[in-house]
Amino acid sequence: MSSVRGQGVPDPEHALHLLRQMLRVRRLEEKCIELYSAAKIRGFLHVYIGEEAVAAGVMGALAPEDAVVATYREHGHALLRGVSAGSILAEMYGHAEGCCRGRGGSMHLFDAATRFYGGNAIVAGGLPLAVGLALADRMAGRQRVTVCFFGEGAVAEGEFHESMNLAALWQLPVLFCCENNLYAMGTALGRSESQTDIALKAAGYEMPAWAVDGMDVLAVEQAARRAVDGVRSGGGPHFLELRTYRFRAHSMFDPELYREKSEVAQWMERDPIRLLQSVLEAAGQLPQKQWAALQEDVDAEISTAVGFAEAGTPEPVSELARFVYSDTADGGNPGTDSSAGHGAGKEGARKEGGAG
Amino acid sequence: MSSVRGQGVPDPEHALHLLRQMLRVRRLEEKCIELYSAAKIRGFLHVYIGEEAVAAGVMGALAPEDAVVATYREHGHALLRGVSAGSILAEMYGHAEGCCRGRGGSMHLFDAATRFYGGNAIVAGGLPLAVGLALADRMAGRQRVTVCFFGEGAVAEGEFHESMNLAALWQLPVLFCCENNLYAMGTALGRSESQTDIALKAAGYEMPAWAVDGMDVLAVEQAARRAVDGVRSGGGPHFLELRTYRFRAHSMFDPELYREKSEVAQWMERDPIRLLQSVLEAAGQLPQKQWAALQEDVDAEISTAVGFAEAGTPEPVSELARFVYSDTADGGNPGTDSSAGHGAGKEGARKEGGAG
Amino acid sequence: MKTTYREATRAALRDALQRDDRVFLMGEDVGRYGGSFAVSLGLLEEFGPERIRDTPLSESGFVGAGIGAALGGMRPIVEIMTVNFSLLALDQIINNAATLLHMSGGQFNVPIVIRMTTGAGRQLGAQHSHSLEGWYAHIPGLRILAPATLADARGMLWTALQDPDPVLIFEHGSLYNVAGELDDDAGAVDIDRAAVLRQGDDLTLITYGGTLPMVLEAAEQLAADGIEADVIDLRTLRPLDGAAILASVGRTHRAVVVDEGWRSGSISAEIAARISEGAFFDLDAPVERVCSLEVPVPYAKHLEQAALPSVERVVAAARRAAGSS
Amino acid sequence: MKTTYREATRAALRDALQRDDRVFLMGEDVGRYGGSFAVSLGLLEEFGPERIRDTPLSESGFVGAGIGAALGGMRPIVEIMTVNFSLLALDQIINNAATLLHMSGGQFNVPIVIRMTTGAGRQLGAQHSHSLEGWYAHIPGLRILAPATLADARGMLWTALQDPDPVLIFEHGSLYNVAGELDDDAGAVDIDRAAVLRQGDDLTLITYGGTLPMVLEAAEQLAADGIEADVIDLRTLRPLDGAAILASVGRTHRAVVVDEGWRSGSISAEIAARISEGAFFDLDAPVERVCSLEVPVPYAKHLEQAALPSVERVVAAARRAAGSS
Ligand SMILES: Cc1ncc(C[n+]2csc(CCOP(=O)(O)OP(=O)(O)O)c2C)c(N)n1
Ligand SMILES: Cc1ncc(C[n+]2csc(CCOP(=O)(O)OP(=O)(O)O)c2C)c(N)n1
Ligand SMILES: [Mg+2]
Ligand SMILES: [Mg+2]
Repeated sequence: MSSVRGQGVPDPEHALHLLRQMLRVRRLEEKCIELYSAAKIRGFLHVYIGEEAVAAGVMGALAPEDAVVATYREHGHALLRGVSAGSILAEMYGHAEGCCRGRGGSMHLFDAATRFYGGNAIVAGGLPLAVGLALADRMAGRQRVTVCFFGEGAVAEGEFHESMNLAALWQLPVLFCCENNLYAMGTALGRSESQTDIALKAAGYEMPAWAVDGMDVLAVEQAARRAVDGVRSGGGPHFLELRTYRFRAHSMFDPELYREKSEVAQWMERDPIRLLQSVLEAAGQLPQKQWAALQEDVDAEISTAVGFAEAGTPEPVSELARFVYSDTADGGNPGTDSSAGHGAGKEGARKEGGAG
Repeated sequence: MSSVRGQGVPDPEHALHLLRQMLRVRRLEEKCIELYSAAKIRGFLHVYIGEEAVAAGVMGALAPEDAVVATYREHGHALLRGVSAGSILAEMYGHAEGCCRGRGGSMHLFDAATRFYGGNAIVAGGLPLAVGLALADRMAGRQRVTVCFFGEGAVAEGEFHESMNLAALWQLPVLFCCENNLYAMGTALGRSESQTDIALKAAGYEMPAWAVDGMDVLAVEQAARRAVDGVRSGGGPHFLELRTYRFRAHSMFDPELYREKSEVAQWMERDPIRLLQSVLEAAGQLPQKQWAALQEDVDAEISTAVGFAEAGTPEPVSELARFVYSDTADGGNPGTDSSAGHGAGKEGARKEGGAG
Repeated sequence: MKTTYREATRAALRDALQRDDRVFLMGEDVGRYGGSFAVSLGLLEEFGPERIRDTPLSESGFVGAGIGAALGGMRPIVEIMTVNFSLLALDQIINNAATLLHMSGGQFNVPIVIRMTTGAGRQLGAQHSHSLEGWYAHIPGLRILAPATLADARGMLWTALQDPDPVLIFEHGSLYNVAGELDDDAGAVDIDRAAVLRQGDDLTLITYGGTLPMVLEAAEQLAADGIEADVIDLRTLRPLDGAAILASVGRTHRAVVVDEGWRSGSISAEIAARISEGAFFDLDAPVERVCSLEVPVPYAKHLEQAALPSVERVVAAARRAAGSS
Repeated sequence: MKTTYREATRAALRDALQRDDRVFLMGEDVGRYGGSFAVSLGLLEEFGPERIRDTPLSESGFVGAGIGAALGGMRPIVEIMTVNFSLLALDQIINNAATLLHMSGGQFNVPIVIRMTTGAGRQLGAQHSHSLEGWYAHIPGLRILAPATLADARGMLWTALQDPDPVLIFEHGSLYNVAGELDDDAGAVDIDRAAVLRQGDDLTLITYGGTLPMVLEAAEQLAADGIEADVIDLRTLRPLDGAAILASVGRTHRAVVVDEGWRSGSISAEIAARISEGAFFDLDAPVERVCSLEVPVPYAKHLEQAALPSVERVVAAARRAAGSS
């Protein structure tokens, strides 16, 4: 099994790619915090620092036609799924160039081109959607996989349970990825679940489920590959519990009263980026120059993105009521009054559901 | 372990009592069907025929101060908890003498005196209530048990999962009784759960859980005693899966397209009443005369109850708006307009929550 | 052809399933049981268990799955047995279905149709008898339909399925057994406009869904006394056809709204407010509202009936509005 | 004493916990985290984890457990972080809390208090910013409170706890940081009557909750132009204090309702309808409604602000109503 703790690095080039992916997320998130402090970004902001190995490892296992559903802590997922850092940041600036034209913000990133179905700020609210996306694929006979990310806090919600059961009962092609970072806001896992072994809990639904070291990107990727293969080849839903940790506060409003600084420090020893970096270095696969170049690349990408966001324009207020309903054939919006003329029902107004 | 299949009957007098309890339910339900056909009862009617051993066995294990929460199939639970057949039938007649003054009907029987908290026509809707009743007992330091009945169909609902987790996490004194009659309306268990071993599922929440032959009243009672003792002595929530079968249609509107007559017939061989009856007879503990007397007794009870219901009076329409809010000190109802004068907030209007 | 509201609804389902293979029906007991109100009886045999999909009791889960399937290119029809149970799925309906298109800046529309039974009158008690369609009509992003006639039971579904956005269809439980004539070639109907089912210049009676038959009967009685009423069947509660309402009231100067929802905050309030806004100087009398009493619907027949709108209450309100009480 | 809305709310919680040992606070992160809006900060240390009870993410479960605990004789205060999440608990709130007393023929009342944050203005996007309190006010069996002032933040909770029936308290997120003076001995306040916070004979401005500060400011601006307005803070949305509204409008003959809910089917519709019903011949102009645009609340500040009521929109509506636009 490949693992950053194993002997040597099985595929240095690929490892370098994963390192870059994680670093891209890290730098984007650090920039978000900076921009938040500068009041360029508002609302709630949840960063993914410390958890990068999860998104990097899982995304690497997906094909372009697959679908992704994530949470409000999804900048990294969006980025690694292929949404540009520029359109992510522009979204947080509330600009028309943002991936949701400024309507979504940090917690609600969407991208049809990469089948990135959000961004969902209702804990566990994305799980039923993922089940449905998978159901559509099954009914249409497509070999696609839907992967659904959620925190361990979501496991207590009824929607988690209903979704697990539906997916397993109907043997749907969905991969559940539980990002177990041990806390839901200030609530430690042990204060929220009578059974804290989440993979075991998932297995109770009769689906293959296993726990993975979520700080070890190679381990995550390997597990994800195995799971995605299982799902794609008709093996029904699979479940990964990714054991990780959030290095920063839950959001920008969190005084972190609920955990010890020493606990955070201990987990930081297992920083997924430094972990892979040091293994590569030890194996002589990451010359200082290469590491510096990689960092420069990533910094350049992020600062270009910031420039893009800065240069963006506000979505015109005249467009505010657009997208409450789909644009109709004549470009009108149905609004709430018949006087505005709802074109739905006309064959010409028909649109495909989603980007599916 | 006592069981109707065991050798002999450990306590014939007690067994006779259980036989009587089951028969009371059977006769009440048969009467309900008759009255429904005569259009004396309306709405949805769900009878408990075939499942009598469950309520009879569990109720026998409870103390008067305990609480009961049930479903829309709850005539038997109400009766065996101590609500009179007369007030149950009067309720279904929509009469003021009914246990809910005609407002509840068959699916919504309530009785404060016996701490019978319904009657709930939302599948799984009663589980969180039971958790809360148990929480109140725990916080008040009372040694009471709350028992919650529900069908196996409820297990798919998110509220089931949330309730199980809360009860186990907080170690609350609640006994969950899942009446697994294999069908939720027309949906067989295997079409609703990826894991059909419900006791196993419950055990996954880290609470003692076991399955019991729900046609064997002695086995049910023994299991319930053990579970209730466990709960009362501070062992946290317990779970019983009671394997039973509904002999009749789901409700009066069910053409029963979803199961074979032969399956029903096979289960009827294990009719809980005949099962106990024949064991008692075989052991020479139920002379024909005694059985006849018992039947007469029960018939008399039911026909007295019908007489009571028939003689009842409609709740006056002038009382219709009462109990939307609690009666206030001056007897007025707050209604929805300030003109009606809401007395709440006045110390004198204060009432204890529930009957607790 | 002679048919019933139930059969017309079933015919609409069958037709949609035949015409578009992206369409499927999903809900509790829609298959083997035949539907809790026997609407989908026989469809399982015709279309098989993939497309007539029985679900576990998981309202939030399967409604959310329907939303996901719509995102994935299907055209799901999700049935919720009774409006009260839809409260369990409200997070998915409001926070996802109604919201995704806007939040995503127009990228993800949700072409789902959710059908459910609504309303009282069958002695089912407070947990099975609410009328919440007017309440749902508050939510932007949803379209709310209330078929009251055989033609609409037959025709609204297909049109709803063509809508790129979420549509909720509320079928009043007391209508399923209504029998009548329906054109043999009855098919899709528009879902944009209210219908004027009877014309008169003295007053406008506005209603929808389960109370339509009662309002038509009241109109008969009023006519016998020389009061001629426009009867408007709203058909769609969101978006409201305000133009049709104002056109009628502008002529009659008097209006009564009949609605089985509880009075406070019901759709009748919205209609009354819109009439006041749009026809303030045309109105000769306050808009009357005939709604349900603000109580959880009780079981006993006499109590339940007393809580609901009735022909008598409609006639009395109409007389008050017409100034002849 | 100088305080804030947040501190006043916390003081009310502390006071209730001290005075009645049946009272406890339960919800997500009310304890160790200190409350998602820091309202309950410090209470865990003071009252311990049994009475300041952190819950798992299980809105339906812990709200239902609160209802059960109320049935069992406790006086639970259940906190839901944000109104949108309350949709997950709506089955328990409507099908149980609001309904049990009536269904049981008066046997089982439910003395629960459910608090939640409501409203927009903080760029939280569509899944955290709805204003559904007016929508909740449709449901019989519930009492709906919207404290807008420091005195009400401090005083409504205790009164709500004395109510034998379920009370929902909606705290607008934009109010928590509002600072001001509060009497040192401030305590329980009535929850039956609206308050007239400013008096004038030209027009009645009606609002509640988060939009109160804006309406007071609009009234200032109008006064500078010689238009004197009554400002009514509804305080309780169910039951509505119709008498206070009609008393004012009977004198001013003109009214504007300001409400952060979406316009169609909002509580402003109910108020407009009631004014038309109760003061039809007194009204000199249609009742104006200033509500939120009917869109899921967007993230971007300029879009969000454009969707919400504003001082300018209130002033413009008031001028229209007063006939001086
Ligand atoms: C239904 C719902 N309840 C509460 C919240 C508030 N909330 C936002 S994030 C969060 C914690 C979630 O924790 P977890 O699922 O573990 O994800 P993490 O933040 O750790 O990634 C809470 C309680 C919410 N967004 N949705
Ligand atoms: C939330 C909800 N969904 C659907 C229904 C309709 N319904 C009533 S009973 C029932 C089947 C329940 O089956 P189960 O829990 O096994 O109980 P049983 O009837 O077998 O005793 C259904 C689907 C309901 N009452 N509540
Ligand atoms: Mg977490
Ligand atoms: Mg069952």
